[in-house]
Amino acid sequence: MLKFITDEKNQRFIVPLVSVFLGFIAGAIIMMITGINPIEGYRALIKGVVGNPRRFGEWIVASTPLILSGLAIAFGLRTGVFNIGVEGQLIAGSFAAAAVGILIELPRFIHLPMVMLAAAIAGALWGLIPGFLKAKFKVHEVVVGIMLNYTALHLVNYAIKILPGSTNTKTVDIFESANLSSKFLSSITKHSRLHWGFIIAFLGALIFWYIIERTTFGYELRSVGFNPHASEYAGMKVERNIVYSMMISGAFAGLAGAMISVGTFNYARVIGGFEGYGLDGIAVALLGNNGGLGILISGFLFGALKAGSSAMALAKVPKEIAEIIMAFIVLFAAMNYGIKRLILYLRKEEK
Amino acid sequence: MEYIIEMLNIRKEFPGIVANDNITLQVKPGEIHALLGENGAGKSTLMSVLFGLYKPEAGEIRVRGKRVNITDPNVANALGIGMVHQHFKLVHNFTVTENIILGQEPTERGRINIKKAAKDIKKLSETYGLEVDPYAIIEDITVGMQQRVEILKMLYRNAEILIFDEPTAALTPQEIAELMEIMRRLVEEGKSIILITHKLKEIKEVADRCTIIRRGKYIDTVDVATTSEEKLASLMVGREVSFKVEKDKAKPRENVLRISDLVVRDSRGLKAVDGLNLEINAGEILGIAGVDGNGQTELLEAISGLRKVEEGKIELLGKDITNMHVRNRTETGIGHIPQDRHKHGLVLDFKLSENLILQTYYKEPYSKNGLLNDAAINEKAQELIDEFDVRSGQGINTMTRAMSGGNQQKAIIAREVDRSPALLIAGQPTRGLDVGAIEFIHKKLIEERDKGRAVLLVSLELDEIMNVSDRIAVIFEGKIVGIVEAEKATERQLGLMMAGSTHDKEEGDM
Amino acid sequence: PEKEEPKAPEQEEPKATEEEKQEEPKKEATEDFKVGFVTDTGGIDDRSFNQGTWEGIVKYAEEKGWTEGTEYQYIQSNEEADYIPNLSAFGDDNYNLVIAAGFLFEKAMKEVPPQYPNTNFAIIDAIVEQPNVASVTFAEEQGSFLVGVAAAKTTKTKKVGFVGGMDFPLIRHFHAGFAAGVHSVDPSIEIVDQYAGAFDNPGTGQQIASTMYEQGVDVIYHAAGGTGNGVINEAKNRVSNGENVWVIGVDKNQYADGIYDKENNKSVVLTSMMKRVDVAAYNIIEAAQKGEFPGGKVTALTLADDGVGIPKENPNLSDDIIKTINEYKEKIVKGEITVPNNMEDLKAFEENLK
Amino acid sequence: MDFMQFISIIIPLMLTSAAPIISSSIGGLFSERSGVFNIGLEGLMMVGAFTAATVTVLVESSLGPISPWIGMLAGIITGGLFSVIHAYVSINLRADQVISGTAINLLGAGLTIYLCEIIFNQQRTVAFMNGIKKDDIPVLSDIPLLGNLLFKKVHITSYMIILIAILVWYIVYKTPFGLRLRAVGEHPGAADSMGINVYKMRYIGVILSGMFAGLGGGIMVLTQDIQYTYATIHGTGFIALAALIFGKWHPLGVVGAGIFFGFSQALGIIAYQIPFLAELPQEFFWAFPYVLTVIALVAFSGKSVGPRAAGKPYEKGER
Ligand SMILES: Nc1ncnc2c1ncn2[C@@H]1O[C@H](COP(=O)(O)OP(=O)(O)OP(=O)(O)O)[C@@H](O)[C@H]1O
Ligand SMILES: Nc1ncnc2c1ncn2[C@@H]1O[C@H](COP(=O)(O)OP(=O)(O)OP(=O)(O)O)[C@@H](O)[C@H]1O
Ligand SMILES: [Mg+2]
Ligand SMILES: [Mg+2]
Repeated sequence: MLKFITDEKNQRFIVPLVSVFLGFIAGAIIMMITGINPIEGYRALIKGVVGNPRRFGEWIVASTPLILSGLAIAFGLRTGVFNIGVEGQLIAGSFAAAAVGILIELPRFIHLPMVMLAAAIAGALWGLIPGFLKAKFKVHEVVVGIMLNYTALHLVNYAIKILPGSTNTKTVDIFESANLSSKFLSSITKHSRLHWGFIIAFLGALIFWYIIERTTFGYELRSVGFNPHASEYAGMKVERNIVYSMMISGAFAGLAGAMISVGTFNYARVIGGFEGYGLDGIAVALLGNNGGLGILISGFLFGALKAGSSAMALAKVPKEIAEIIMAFIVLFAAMNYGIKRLILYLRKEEK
Repeated sequence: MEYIIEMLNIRKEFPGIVANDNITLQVKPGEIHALLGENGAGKSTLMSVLFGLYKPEAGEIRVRGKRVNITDPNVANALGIGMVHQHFKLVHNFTVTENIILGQEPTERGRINIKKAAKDIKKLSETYGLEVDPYAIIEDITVGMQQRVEILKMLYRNAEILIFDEPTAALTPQEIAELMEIMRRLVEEGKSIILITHKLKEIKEVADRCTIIRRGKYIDTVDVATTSEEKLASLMVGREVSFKVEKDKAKPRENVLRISDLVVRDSRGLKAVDGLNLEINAGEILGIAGVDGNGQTELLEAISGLRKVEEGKIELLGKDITNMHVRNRTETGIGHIPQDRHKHGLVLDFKLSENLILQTYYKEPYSKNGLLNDAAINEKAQELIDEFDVRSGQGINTMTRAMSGGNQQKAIIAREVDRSPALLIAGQPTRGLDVGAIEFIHKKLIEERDKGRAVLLVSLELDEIMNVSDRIAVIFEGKIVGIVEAEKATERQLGLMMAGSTHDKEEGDM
Repeated sequence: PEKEEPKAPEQEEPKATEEEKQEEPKKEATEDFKVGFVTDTGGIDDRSFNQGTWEGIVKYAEEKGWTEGTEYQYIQSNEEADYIPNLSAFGDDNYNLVIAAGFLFEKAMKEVPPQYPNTNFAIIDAIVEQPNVASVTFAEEQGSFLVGVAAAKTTKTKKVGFVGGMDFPLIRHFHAGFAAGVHSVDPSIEIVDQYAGAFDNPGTGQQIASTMYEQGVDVIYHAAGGTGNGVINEAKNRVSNGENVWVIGVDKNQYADGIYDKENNKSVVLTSMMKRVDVAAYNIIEAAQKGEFPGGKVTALTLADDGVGIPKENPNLSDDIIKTINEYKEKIVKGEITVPNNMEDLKAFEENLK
Repeated sequence: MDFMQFISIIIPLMLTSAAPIISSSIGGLFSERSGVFNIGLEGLMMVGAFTAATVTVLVESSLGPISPWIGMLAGIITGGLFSVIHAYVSINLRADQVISGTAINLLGAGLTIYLCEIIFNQQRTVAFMNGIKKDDIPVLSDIPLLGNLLFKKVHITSYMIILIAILVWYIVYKTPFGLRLRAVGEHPGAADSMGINVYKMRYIGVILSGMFAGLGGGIMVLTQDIQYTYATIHGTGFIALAALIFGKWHPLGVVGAGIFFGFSQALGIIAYQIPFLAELPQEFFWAFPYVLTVIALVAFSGKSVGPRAAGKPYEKGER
């Protein structure tokens, strides 16, 4: 066991695992300090995630957008842009999916792909702005991203209201043919909202891995991300690739948005402020080591914390504990050098 | 006091490697003591130990006969030890003065007294003949001037023992000569100098004694005056080396590159290349000699497509490539060993195999239908590292960042040469490399010539230009001021041309 | 109304109106009756309807000697996406009654109850037609009318303000009722209105309030949750600079939030438009336990049954003003005045005033 | 609304919302100038705001009107203490600074509300009575015209922070500390070889950033709110980050950027009171400050490069 942990080859996933473990320990300590029994707290969490089939379904529902927003952040990080604008792209995608789901009715097998495409395109277009400004005017993508998040929030709130049939708070329901929901999935999970979106999240992770690792295009994007000068020297179109990176990242974010509007809710809502999927995506991407598989796993982990936090609250643990545990996991993941040193130390002891 | 510095039986390990293994170095006061060794021999490490950047595992250090414990650069400073690092440690957007006073700022009621500092520095620079503008920003001044700033940093701290780590690697011949002069003056003023270099000629020129290390081990300490260059070289590498670049006479054929009336602006918008004309033929090496900053960089960038051409025309194999995209030029037949291998030559965070296809990744067989073909890529990479003797920890899977400079350069050359481009551009291909690596690279350039390629070589090292080229074009202020047959060229003649006198005038002078 | 915010010390005791008559003996045969409450993202101390509802539940539970966690319980929603799973969680645990407050639950209340036919559900602020769902609404416009009267009688500048949180139909109830009340007293009073776009942005609330006060408004009615905190804050600022300005609170008695001089218990809050969600919650539980659960029905709480109104104590209102308010209240209760609850009806109403 | 009235309304609003942005942005400046990214400003502001509000509530019954200042001081201190986490993780453990900052944001949001529940048994602090009030600035407000426009009924904290920014400019550009700080952020290797303790400078930079972000949070809650809630800071830390970049990592640039944000936000509010503009959907006004910022960024584009070594952990002996 110790050998397995200290083996150099396994560090890539041992470090995140150790982070997760330490994160939960830290959460337990905080609970204890504040007079809460952590065992009760975690029992409630587990029950809240897999206590019954419905909760299991809701866990997956909660994880789906997190995975996709994690992929969005990671795609940027892998290709040299920090797409902090995921939140806004997600809002844009969420709206576009709903709009296409409301304005037209088509057979499901055409409609649903169209809805997803619309979400991806909307996210990509909203990502194009910071990408283009960075490439063309050297404007920092982080500032533009933050600004466009707010812009998306307000403009989408407006756009929702002018869709036919909308009230001031939400749109009408999306046509059956455009939503991801499934009687079958819902019934096997005892009426959870489980929808087909998780397939899209899995596909997303696969496509992410494929583009980044397997394609020539991905090679170019990574090259530009690591070293734009060398990429220019090698004949790549650096500026265009920056724009592509942001757009693909935005497309993932847009899909994450679709999961919320045409998956979880079946309509688009006016929201008063950010729901934080973009920032959660940073945590998911970072814990997942910016890799497709890693993000899937960390997305489900953070999804569990989110889905289970209400159940913890029922057990009288302030629900913020979930956020605190998330924070610690991310913090420990950031400390990977420290964790590696710890492992190195273990290895020495072993000898 | 016989020795001002004694490093006795120093041992320094890095994970997996013993960089210094029982090394002893004894420096006499008032001497220039050379430290000679191949790339990676452990010279910089030894000096970092002396300067307090590394803590040795074993051994002792004595300064002026007293045993000392140099825990950090402050201690070294206090002992009067100063170091000019191999890679300058200058803050690019600070002024000369700010860089020099950093850490020992003269203040007046809590505020830096920059005027006083600048005046002190001006005075100091006059004393030692190190001309600098105290208010110039580092990124705006030449490498030679940056080096003077580095030296002034030491002098400002009253260093007695000065360490120069490969100070000439980036200097022009004139600057090197100046530096040698400065070192002599410093010694006259009572300073002691440790000089690290690969260049035997420089050692012969200024050093009194020389300590040689090889692969982390102490080899010998010799008197320079009584030791030949050949002897030094063989001590350093452990075998005989030849200095002569073996080559047959060039057999130039058809024209490959033709540049007419080229005008290119530099990053500040000034005309760096200004009405330049040049032709290169297949089967010859054309060397461009010149003092740094006379438009060499801009010329290479214009030819390779990294910089916009303002006016004029560049033709490759008869095709106008003046406004062509980099990719198309590469495909038309340009190979380019860039001057700055870290900035342009490599993606340091890629694996070696990935860097070896940087120019061809999109072509079959490396890419099929938009997908990378790992098998083909790895096969090619393996073939190249075998052929070019690229050494690294994990072969083709090594992260390029973790490779030594010499091997990184070999990888670039492997990649560029392998495509058999009609024109091979080589920008300072041997900068900072040791004799072994230099020998290898020169051989490769000549091989390419013999295969019928046109080779354009830019180097700040006159020796290299004279040894490798067939024809030498001298660049001055963005123009070619003369072209001479390498065989007939003399250093003096080239030096004069580099300083701006034209061919004719120079003939007259003679 | 809506989401969020304020906090603050002692609030008035939630009063269940009619119930006082029938004090029931403690620990009476409850045979396993369980009540669950799902909050929106504001939580049970939002100083608004979540808190009010919970207080009603707690009051009932205390009278019965129930313990939290066994007989009654709440879950807080992290985000809107949690509403359905949280309602379902109580359904799964076979709760007898599940309550949620806020019109944002409308959709979830349509979807969840059919899956739990043995559980009764109650929604406050929205109408859901399901056999096992009871809906409770409030005539916010009526209460707002009364504070409009208070504002009109108080303003010296003939300019009053309305700050809404988000522009939702529900908030328009407050808006329209307030305007109707103001203009019923004096049609020449100018009403400046603005929506903040959020229920949780005190900074914006403060800026809007500042802009309004600067233009001569001297009474602002806010229906903006936490954003209203900024309005109150701005008023405190101005009062301590010697200006004479007021805020009208919402949902609960916000007097305490506006205190700027504790010694003399002086507050910038003129009065508040209270919405007795506590009463609604209390009554629903009682009915459900008695087997009289109004499933499929809508209970509309109005001025008549004190579902909305102003606090009992109004230190900042003169007896004269309170008298006028009570006169209007009478008229509304009797049906002599029909208070508009949207902008169109308001227009018609104001036409009539001329 | 005539022009003068417009100006006299917008200036105090602008100054009030600019103050927390400038303060936190200056915090970010110290951190990034020392070579450590700090996207955790938002979380640090939350910590500062929470502490400021809590302490104000706890001491105001005994200390009265000076309690917000005590609260603010407490906010500065806890902001500084909290940032030690970021410093340790990113300096000693050489963590990815973006990850560490993200963790700080999550932790700040979670922990403050969690503590509210523990201390106040609700998800927000109790409301304080003594926030920082708008006031006339003595002497200056008597200047004819200008005094009326600029110094009447403003939060003193706004001017305080502008003065501090000028002081910071002096420190960063005129003192040995500043020179060393900037050197460490540009080229830690150079600073190290000159005997400057890189780790120490970076610790100072990060802790100062925590203190200034804590101050920003304190100012925000004490001038704009009546208690701390999860929504008190709603994104201001990120705006501060944007202001830092927009202000090109220069203290005075940051003041300009902060005032610009404050101005455009206030403009979005006031525009609605201007009759012909009021016809437009309100959402346009809310989006307006952000769109304006993007436009300004493009208009003033050009190279806006931060400290060269920012984001990179420093290892001794690295080349
Ligand atoms: N920071 C380090 N970590 C690990 N190994 C190192 C480090 N620095 C140097 N080494 C190892 O120590 C050996 C000696 O390196 P050093 O830089 O001292 O060589 P050098 O003689 O100065 O070479 P050059 O002529 O290229 O400057 C190298 O081969 C390298 O393997
Ligand atoms: N910081 C470091 N960490 C780990 N290994 C290092 C480090 N620095 C250098 N090395 C190792 O030291 C070896 C030699 O490095 P070095 O930079 O001295 O190369 P070199 O041959 O001297 O080339 P050049 O003089 O052209 O830079 C490399 O193989 C590299 O793996
Ligand atoms: Mg080297
Ligand atoms: Mg070296």
